[in-house]
Formats: sequence, C-alpha cells, structure tokens
Amino acid sequence: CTSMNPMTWVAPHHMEIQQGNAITADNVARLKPGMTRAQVRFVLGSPMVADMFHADRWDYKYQLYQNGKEVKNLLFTVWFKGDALERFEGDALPSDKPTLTDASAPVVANKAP
Amino acid sequence: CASWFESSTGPKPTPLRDVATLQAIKPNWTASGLGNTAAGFTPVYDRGNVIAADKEGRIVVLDASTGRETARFDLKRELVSGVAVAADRLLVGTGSGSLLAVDRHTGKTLWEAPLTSVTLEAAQVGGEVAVVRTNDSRLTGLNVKDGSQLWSVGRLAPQLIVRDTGSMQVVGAEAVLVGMPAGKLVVASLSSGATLWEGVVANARGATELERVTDVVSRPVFNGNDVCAVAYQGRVACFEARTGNLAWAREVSSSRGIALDVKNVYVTGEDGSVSAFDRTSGRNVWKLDDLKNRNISGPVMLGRYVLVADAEGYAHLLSNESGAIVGRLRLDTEGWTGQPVSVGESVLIQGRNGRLSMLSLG
Amino acid sequence: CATTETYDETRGWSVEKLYAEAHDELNSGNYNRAVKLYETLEARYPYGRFAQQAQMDIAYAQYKDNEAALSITACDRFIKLHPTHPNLDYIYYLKGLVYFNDDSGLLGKWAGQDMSERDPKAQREAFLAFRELTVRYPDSRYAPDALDKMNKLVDALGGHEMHVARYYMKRGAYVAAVNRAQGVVKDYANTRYVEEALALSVEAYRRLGLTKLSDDNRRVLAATFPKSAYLQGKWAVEELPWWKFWK
Amino acid sequence: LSPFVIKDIRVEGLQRTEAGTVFNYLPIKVGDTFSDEKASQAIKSLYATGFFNDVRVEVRDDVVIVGVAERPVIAQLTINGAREFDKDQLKKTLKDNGLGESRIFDQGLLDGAIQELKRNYYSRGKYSVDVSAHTTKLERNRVAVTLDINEGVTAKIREIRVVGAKAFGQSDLLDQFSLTTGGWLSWITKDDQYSKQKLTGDLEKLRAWYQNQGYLEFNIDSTQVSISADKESIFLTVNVHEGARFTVGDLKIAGDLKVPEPELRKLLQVKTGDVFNREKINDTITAITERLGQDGYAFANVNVIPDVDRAKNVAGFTFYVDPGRKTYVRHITISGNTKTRDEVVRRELRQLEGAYYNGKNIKRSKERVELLGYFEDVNIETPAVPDSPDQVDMNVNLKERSTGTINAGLGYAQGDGLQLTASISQSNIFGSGKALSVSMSNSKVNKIAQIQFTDPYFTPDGVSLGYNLYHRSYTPDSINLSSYQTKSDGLSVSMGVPVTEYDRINYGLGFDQTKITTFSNSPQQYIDYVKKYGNKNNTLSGSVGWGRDTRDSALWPTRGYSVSASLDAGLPGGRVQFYRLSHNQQWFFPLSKTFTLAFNGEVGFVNGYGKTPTVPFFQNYYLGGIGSVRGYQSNTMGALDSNGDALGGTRKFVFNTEVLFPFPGMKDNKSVRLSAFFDAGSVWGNSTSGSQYPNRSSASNNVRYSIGGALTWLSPMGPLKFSYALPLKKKDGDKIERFQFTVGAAF
Repeated sequence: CTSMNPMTWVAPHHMEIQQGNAITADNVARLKPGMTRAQVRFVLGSPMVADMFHADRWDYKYQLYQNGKEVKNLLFTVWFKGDALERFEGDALPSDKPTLTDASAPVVANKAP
Repeated sequence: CASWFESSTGPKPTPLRDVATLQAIKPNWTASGLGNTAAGFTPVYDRGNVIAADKEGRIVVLDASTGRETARFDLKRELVSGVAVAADRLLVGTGSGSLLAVDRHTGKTLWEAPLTSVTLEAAQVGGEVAVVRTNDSRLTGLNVKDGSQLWSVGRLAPQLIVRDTGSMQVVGAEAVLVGMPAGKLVVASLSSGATLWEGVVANARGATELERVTDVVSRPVFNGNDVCAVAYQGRVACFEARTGNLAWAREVSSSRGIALDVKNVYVTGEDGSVSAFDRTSGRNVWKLDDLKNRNISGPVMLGRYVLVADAEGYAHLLSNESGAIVGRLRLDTEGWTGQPVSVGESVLIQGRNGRLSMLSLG
Repeated sequence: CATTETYDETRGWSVEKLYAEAHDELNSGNYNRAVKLYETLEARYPYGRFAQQAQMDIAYAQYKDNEAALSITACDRFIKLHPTHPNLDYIYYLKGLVYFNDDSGLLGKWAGQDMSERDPKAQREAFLAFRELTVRYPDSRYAPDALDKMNKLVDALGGHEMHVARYYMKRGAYVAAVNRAQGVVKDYANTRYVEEALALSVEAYRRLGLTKLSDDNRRVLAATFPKSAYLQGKWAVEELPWWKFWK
Repeated sequence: LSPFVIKDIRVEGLQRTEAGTVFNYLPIKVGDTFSDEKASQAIKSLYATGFFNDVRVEVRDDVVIVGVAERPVIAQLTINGAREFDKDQLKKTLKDNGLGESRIFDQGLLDGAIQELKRNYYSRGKYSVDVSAHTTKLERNRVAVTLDINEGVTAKIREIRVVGAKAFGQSDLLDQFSLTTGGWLSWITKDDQYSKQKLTGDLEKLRAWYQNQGYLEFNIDSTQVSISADKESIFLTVNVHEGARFTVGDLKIAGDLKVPEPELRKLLQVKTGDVFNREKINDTITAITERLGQDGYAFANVNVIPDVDRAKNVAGFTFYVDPGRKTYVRHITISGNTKTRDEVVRRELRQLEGAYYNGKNIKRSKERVELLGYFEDVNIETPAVPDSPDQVDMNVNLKERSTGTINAGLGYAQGDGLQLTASISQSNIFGSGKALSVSMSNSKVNKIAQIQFTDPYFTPDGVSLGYNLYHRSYTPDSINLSSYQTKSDGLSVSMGVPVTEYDRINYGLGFDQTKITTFSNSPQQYIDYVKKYGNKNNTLSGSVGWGRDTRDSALWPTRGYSVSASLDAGLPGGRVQFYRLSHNQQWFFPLSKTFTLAFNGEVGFVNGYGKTPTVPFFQNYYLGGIGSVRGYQSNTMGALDSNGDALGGTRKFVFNTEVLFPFPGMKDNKSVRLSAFFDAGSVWGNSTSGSQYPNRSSASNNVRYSIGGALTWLSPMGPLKFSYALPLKKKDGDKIERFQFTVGAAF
C-alpha cells in the first residue's frame, strides 16, 4: 500500500539535469559539407559526446530534465570522412531572437521606450 | 616592543655659546598684527612700503622706515603664499588654486585667474607679466592687467618631490630663474615662457625614491654674469648667466637658500652649517658649525656681513671673510618663513607668528 | 625593551653531541625540537657527514610531523646540494611517502574507507614522485615498495573515476557518466575497472538514445570480457543495504 | 688555447661541498676534448649552482684544474633596531628569499634584502630609515651578518588638499580618504602615515564619490606627494577637474544578446532621467553578465559606450553585449577532501559535468557545500581547458574541518553529584556525510543513554531519514526544578523531503513511554496530575514541519535567512495528548565585509486536548540560558512553584539581536567569532496559584531582557559557545548566571 509508504507522501524536488550541447538552428544553418573538424567545432562548439570507438562521428546530444520530467531530448549527429564533414542530420533548439547574428554587424539601434 | 610615543630620534640642536659682539644689529622696528603664517609667506618691499600677508587672508601695508601700518585689508580667503606687487595691484595665491589680484589702495578684487594647482610661493612680477609656479611644477605667465593667461609650460615631476615654498627669482623684465625638481635650474623667458637654458645643479643618486630626491627648492641668485643655485641632497652650482655653462659645483645639501656677494657664495647647509665658496673657483673659503641643527634660515647679505635667523628667534651676523659670529640679536619672531629679504641697507624677517622685524647694522 | 635572547644551552656543544641529541629527540618523537637542533648543527658545522645526515633527518622529521610542504622543500634542497649522494633514492622515496600518506587512520581502515574516494590530486603527485624514484634508481632497495604503491595509486585513481561515473549514472547525468567511463577505459586501461566502465557506457548510451554507440560498446565489452556478468543483465546502480549505513 | 683531450680533472679549494657534487654540475668529463668554449661553460654552470664566490679554470699538461672559492655559510643573522616590524617575522621573510642561518651567504641577496627592507619601511611612511649591514668573518668559512636599522622619525601627513573642488567642501571630500592628518586614534591606526597603496585606494574612493553623484567627466589631473626637508612631514595635493553634473539620457542594449531584450531591460539598475551614478552602471553590467553566465556564456562581457551631450549635460548609454562562446564544463575535480568521500560533496553541486556553464548554479553549489558544515574553507575556480576555447574545468578546493565532538567527562557538579558523561557525535561519520551521535551520561539528576543517526541522502535527491533511540531518567529535586522523577524511553523516526531548492518538509513518528514518580515535597500540580492520569504515560508522537534555508553557510552565516514552522503532537492513540506549534526565524544581513547583523526569533505554543486537557509538565517550555535568554540560569524563567523551582510554561517567545564580527587581529580566521547581543524572551501560561511569587503568570511580567557579549569557537572538539550577559530589570525570584558556556551544542 503505497499510501502508507511515507516516501510518497510528499514528492521530492529533483535537481534540474541539463546535459550535452545546446546548439541552435542558426548554428546548424551555417554548417556546410566539406568543412574541416576545426570549422565544425567553431560553428557548433566542442561535442560533449565523442565516442572513442567512433572517431568519424560527433553526437551533439542535448537533454533537459526539470523536476524529474523530460523537457528536451534532442540529437544532432555529424559524420566525417577523414577531416572533411561528410553529412549531418538531427534537430536542434530553436534559435534565440536573431537581434544580431554577426557580431561585426553595425550596432542596430533599437529605440528604447 | 614598538614604543607608542615615537620620540624623534633626530639630533639635538647645539647650545649657543655667547660671543663678543663686534658688530651690533639694530632692530629698526617690529610690527605684529598678522595671524600665523607658513613657509612661503615672505614679505615684499615696494617703493617705501613693506607688504605682507597671512594664512587667513589679512594683508598689511607698512611704512618701510617706521613700520607703521598704512593700510590693512582682510580678503577673508584662505591664502597659501605671500604677496607680490605689480604696479597698483597686489597678487596673492588662494587655497582653491587661483591667483587673486586686489587693488593696492582699496583692497577691492580686480580679477581671479584659475590655475591647475595651488601656488606655494608668491608670484614673481616682471613688467606686464606675473609668473606663478604651481605645485604640479608648471610655470604660468599671466597678464597683470586682466589676469588672462599668456603662456603655460608643464613639466613632468618625479613621484616624490620636496616641499618647495620659494625657488623663483625674476631677473629684470625678460627672464626668470626657477629651481625645479630633480636638481634642474630653468631660466625661462618672461614673455613667452620658452626655456632659455636649463642647468643641472645635481644628479639623482641612491637606490630608493627618497635618496634620489635632489630638488632645487631655494631661490637661485644672479649677479650680472653668474647664476648660482643649490639643490637639496645635491650640490651648489654656479653657471655662466649668458650661456648656461657650468662654472663649478661643490657637494652640499640645502633647502634653505643661497646668497652672493662680490667675493663668495654663501650657503646654509641642511644640517645647519653655513659655508662660503669662492665665487669664481668654488673653493671652500670657510665653514661655520657652531649653529648646527638649530634650523638655520637661508643667508642674506647685510652690508659686508652675512645674516641668518634660527628657529628660536635669534638673528646671527657672520663675518664674510672668516664666517665667525660677530653679532647676535634676540627677536621675538618664532622661526622664519623663508630667506630674509634684503631691503637697501637693512633686512626684513617675517616670523611664523606673523611678526615682521626690520634689522640694520648698529 | 629588547627581549633578551633565549638562553641557548647548545652553546659550545660539539657536532657529535648536537647530532646525538637531535637524533634522540627524533626517535623519541618530538620532531619540532629535533628539527631545531638539526638546523643549529647545520648552521654551526656546515661540513662533513653530520651536516648531510642532518639535512636528511630534517626532511624525515618534517614528514613525521605531518608538515608535508616543509618536508618536500627539505628534500628538494638536499637533492640540489648533494646530487650524487649515495642514498639519494631514499630522499625520492620520502617525497613519494609525503604525498602518499593516506591518513585514513584507525577508524578509516576498519570502516573500509578506501583511497579511491579521496583527494585525487595528492595521489597523482605521489605517483609522479615514486615514478621518478623507480626511473632514476631502478635497483634501489625502495624501488619494489614504490612500484607496489604506484599500482595501488593507479588503482585508486581509476577507482576515483569509476566512483564519479557511478554517481552521475545515479544522478541521471548520462553524458557526464559516459565521458568519465570512457576516461577510465582510455587512461586506466590496465586496471580492474575497464569491464565495469564499458558496461556503464553501454547503459548510458542506451539511456541517451544512442543505440548504435550502445551496441558497438557492447560488442567491444563482449570481445574483451567474454564471460562478463554485465553481458547477461545490464549495468545497474548498486543498491546499498540500509544497515551498511557507514558506506 | 688549442683544444686537447682531457686526461684528468682535479678540483681544488673544496671545504664543504664534495667533489662528486662539483663533477655532477661540470659539463665536461675525462676524455672530452677541452676548448675555451667548454671552459667558459664550466665556469658558468658552477656559478649557477650559487655555491661558489669564485671559479677559475687552469690547464696543466692536459689536466684541467678547477679552482673554486666556496661561499661562506651564514652562521648567525642578527637584526637590531627593528621596532616597526617584529624581529622574528623579519627573519622569516629574509629566510624565505635565501638569507637565513645555515644558508649560503651571497652578497647580492644581502643587498636585495636591504632594498626590500627599505621598501617595506617606506610603505609604512618611515622615509628617514637607514639600514646598514655588515658581515664579520668566522672560522670554518662561515660569516655572521648583522643588520642595524635606525628607523628614524615617521613622516606624518601634515596637509591633504583637494584643489579645484567646487561642488563639495574639503571636509566632505577628506571623509572619503583613509589617510588623514592625524586624529587622536592615529597612534594606533597610523592613518596619518603616508603609503602609496593607501593613496591610490583613496583616489579611487574620491573618483567613486564624484562619479556616483553625477560627475561623469570627473578627472584627477595630477597628485603631488611632497616631503618636508627634515623628512618629518608629508603634504598631499590632489588637483581635480569636476566637470558638469550629468543626468542619464536614453539607454540602449545592443550586440548579440542571446537573451530576450525585455529580460535584460529589467536588469537595468539605472533609469533615464536619474542623476548619473557609475556604481549603478557597474551593477547593471554585473547583473547582465551574471544573467548571461546562467546560459553558458562564462566569458560574456558588457562594455558601456556613453554618448555625452555637453549642452544639456545629459549622457545616453549603450550597453554593448558580447556574449563570447557558449562554454561547457568538462571535468569537475574535488580536492582537499582528505576525509570526506567525493560523492558527499559532488551530490551537493548544482553544476554537472557535460553541461553548459551556469554561474548561478556554481554560486549555489558553493553555498550548499558550505551548508554541509564539514569544511573550513570552500572555493570554486573555473580555469579554461588549455586547447579548447569553449570548455572549462571546475575545481572545488576544500579545507577539511573536524566535524566530530568527542567529549568524555568525569565531573562533580555542586548540585548534580558525580557526573560521568561520554558522548561521541560525528556529523560526517567516516566521511560518509551521515551523522551519528552516541551519548551516555549519568549523574544524580540525569541518566541519559541516546543514539541518533541521520542519513541526509537516503535517496539521490536528498530525502533524509533519521532514527532516534533514547532512555532518560530525570530526578531534578536538587537543582532548581521542582522535585519529581520521570523515566522515559522512546524511539522516533523522521524524514525530510526537499520540495524546492531551498525548502524542506519534515515529518516523523515516534513512541515515548514516561513513568512519573512524585514525592512528598513535589509541587501540588504534579501530584494532582499523577493522581488524575496515573504515572505511566505512553505518547504516540507525530510531527510535521516546513523549513526554508537560504543562508550562505552553516558555520559562518553572513547573508540569507532560515525559517521553519512545525507542529508536533501527542496523537489520540497515546495516553498523553497535546499539540505544540512552534515557529523560528533567523535572518543574517552583511553590514560590512566582516560584520554581520543577525536576528533570531522563536515562538512556541503548546496545548493539551482530549484525555489530557492540561499540558503535561514534562512537555512544558523552559526558558533561560544559551539558546534563549542569556544571563538567566538555564530553565529558570517563568512561573515558580512553592519552593521556588521553575514550572516552565505553555507559551513562549524569544527574540535575539546580535552583531557578529571576527576576533580583532584574526580577520580571515574562520573559527572564532565574537558578538554583541540583546536577548528578550518570556514563558508563561502556567497557573501560579500557591506560589510565593504570584505575579509571574502573564506574558508581560514574565518577559526578561539581557545584553552582553558572546564568543563562538569552532574548536576541533566541537563548537564552544561562551557568553557573558547582564540581565536588565531583574525581578525577585530570578536566578542570574552571568557567565555561561556550552560545549558541542548544535550550531
């Protein structure tokens, strides 16, 4: 009888678990096959999951659990042939508001109220 | 164990031995009526009047012969240095870092020129130009009439400088001799401020910041063809006035001052000794040690004699040939505010308590 | 009020007396007094065998007095002063001991507190110090014990990585767990944890939904550890019985 | 010198170093070809060892002769005349850079040491110091070094002048300075002694003073430090240019925001139209960088570009956000934990490996590890990983503190008879993070045997489980409680569940059996109770409570609060039926870097119901002593019975205000803390019929106040608390105890 089991009277708070690379759609948009590993690393960031037995693929896994419930569970994988990016597939987080994609663009004066 | 009440471990002043007065000093007159002053408040003589000021902003004009007060103003402004006279106006340096001009007769403010810092010595006036040296070692020339700035020359001062309350001496109407930090003697043109020549009185020596201080903090002297100056922790040096070439230099440290007569150059050392050097060769003619550690002022010529004042209010008269003390007079001016001022045949001293006294040979 | 210089009873002692006195203090355990006496000896008679022996004993005394930093500096100074000293290997061994000193103490041993759960940085430095000894003086009489301690250290370091991996699995942070597990397989290949590390990776990849990686790791596990228990069931968080409360 | 093959190498002039050492450092061996170049190499390498004053290389028919003169050893180093710095401290600093007894003497080191000494003296304003060293030769190539220091007079600051200041008076400005021209406390604080660092600090404070009040373009043109010729007085002149007083124009946020702009706008601490305040601008910058730090942008930076309109004296600001790269945490290394297990610390960390960097989580991690109370010092650093720009490691460096209190005592207390106490409590048993306390004590008054055990992490999320087993017999006829005897045995289980990052719900069940025996001189109340309810009382107790704790550390709280409310009751099943409501609040406010203001409030209310309408006396509140109102003997406040013993009460409130500060002189030592306090408290709600002191029943006349000082020392044997309190408005019947202390009390 679970009701008697004191463990379940009050649901404990689970710490937020966030794992892996939070890559966004605008990062993925800048990927082009043939890029070197360094370029991919610059665009997407260093992969958190790079299995030692699969040197030719990087897995940009993203998991987010808030209070025990799964909120996000995405995977974006890139394959290399040697040092060149061969193909990539998977889904990524929506890109945050494109106020400024390129840091070097002139300052966009969005008028404050 | 750190003793809480730090007793000063400086050397003790040497007691005075009484001496036969071969030449008496006559006190013409003594005047009080001013508040206390500080170094840099030397009085000034101008066309029969003696003008002096004090820290609280009071200025008195006295008759040079009798010492009677002919005028008195109270500017109610904090002053940081003495009075300078330019035709009919008096120039004083204020505590808020400006030069103030007041009418000589009415004391009404004529103009006030802001400066980059406070001026610790009275302005020097040459013709239409008043030169001020501000605490940041900058020389500025102002038009005496309206206080407008004619020129201003800055100078990079070392981190640590010695408190300089009087190292300018205007020469005629076209140049001014200025003692500067790091042992430099600058001769600048009054009209443009350009440096005519610059002499090195002493070079910095030693490892620590304090040992390397060799500022010229006393008034240079000029006698037509020689310019001499003395540096603190440095040397006394004489230069050819026209070219600025070094004639000779001797080791002595002084922040008190230097005097010149036709034969010798007289210097009060930092340790209270008074020495004389031959004007042409710099040979050390004599050295008086009897007044050591009595906080002796810079020397001034009184007739053929050399006069110095000490912290306890004594004036000593020394023979210029041998340096022996030939006369002594007890004044009641506590200490002195700078080198005594020679006024014709007599000498004017202003004490820290504001008292003025005019002395001449008895 | 100059404080008077404390009366120095060692004034006028011969070097032999100083050394004997210091040695007794060392053996009777008050290391502080011993170090002071040795230093006076070194200052007064800086020559000959006694001075060298004094420097060695200072290093040993500091070690026994749990002054790790002072002991290391004393050792380094000895190495610089006497690079060709016959028993320099002892000094290297002592350096290793200073870092290695697992002060698990009496209770620790009884309660099975093992080193793999303690500060890895000190253990890494101990490993390096012992390795320097075994490389420079392979046939020194301290070498065998050093080698044994090195193995224990490697095992402890491997164990440390494994502990962290297990924690992250329990916590549900599977990326962290798999990276730590792969670290064990890569850097501590010759320790006993490789099998569990591979099994953990298989489970972690499965939880991450990377089935391809999970299967490949499983094949590697099967190839290297054919009889592994993890092949039957999957890796699971080890549940502790409640009565083992001290674990 | 024509090169030749070396037949033999001989070393001459050795006294202290052995030949082996010299050969080891010589770059040449027998059989090498010897040349000039090799000779100079040999000389250079021998010099490098620092053992030798002079090295000569000669050649005589293919034999290389190396002549060396060994540097003497310092046999004795004496310093005299050092008053400003303590002599041994000086010796230690000199020994650290190579100049000490039994070290090799090197003239270069000596000169360096003298300069260093002078520089230290200058930093203390002792400008006319004079340090002279002379070495005297001793036999056996040794040397005695004496350093004579004449400290001379300290240069004191005579005048500080800020030139060009129109907006503020000199006195306001000089208040900002730590340097002064000497007040009556200067002989201790020495704040009238010039030091370069203090001046730089003061100039910064002056700039902040101006720029926080609108003077955007305030500038310090130049500062002069001039010394009088007699080196006894220092004059400081600061020439400033104030500029106009600006108000804030429009504010823009630009750059690659990564966070929706309205959210960043909310972080702006400065509004259009305010008077310009640099501090608020800096606070805005920190707020924005911290906000970005929560989304993985560890190296974000914000630079502010003002556009100044001098005509209207208005300055608009653009906050240009440069987030840098999203950074991930690769490895988290915990070091310094010699006793505590790695997982015990790791489970408190809110930042995970393989996750992106989150500044808020890292800050919370530090707080949680400090709340464990096992560590004296916790600091977290996040160095970048060398070859990958978007990864950092996280190092948690700890300094262990002994968390056990072992005290065994054999004492004889005046009223208490022979006392044998032994208790071992360890809040981190074998480093497992679990707390176990076994205590046994028997004296005439108290016979207690108790085992308590708590596992804070029964589940990975931190649900805690605790057991408590006790036997207590209590015969208080000798000390100040009225005479009766209670024997109680009990067992309780309690659980705590974290419901949010800061809140916990605790609940528990317990069973207690208390047997009461009363004597002829027991107070009437107790006798009636036993007559009415019998002497065997079984209580089935249940409790439920809520707690929220945002303090930044358990041992040394400086900020945050800890609030808790709980209801525990004797449930209907048991013989004794009562319910008790209690609420506790603790607040901490940082007054300065080292001073903390603490408030603590407690309210308690207990009532009987059902079978036992009046509250059983052994469930009463007793007040007094450390933990409630200091200065009164423990448990003696409130109503008194016929022979003056305390009866306790059913209602209580306690209120303490305390200012906590470090022990003077031990600024950064985290184990001793002083405090000045004001306590107030009252216990009431018990009938005082028949007692000599009738007017001790209502809350108002039972309230007592006290002020005093206290010292808390987190000693290796456990936290010790000493307090000295002066009760205010003492009433008759109060029992005063000015000095009180407790050992191992729960913190």
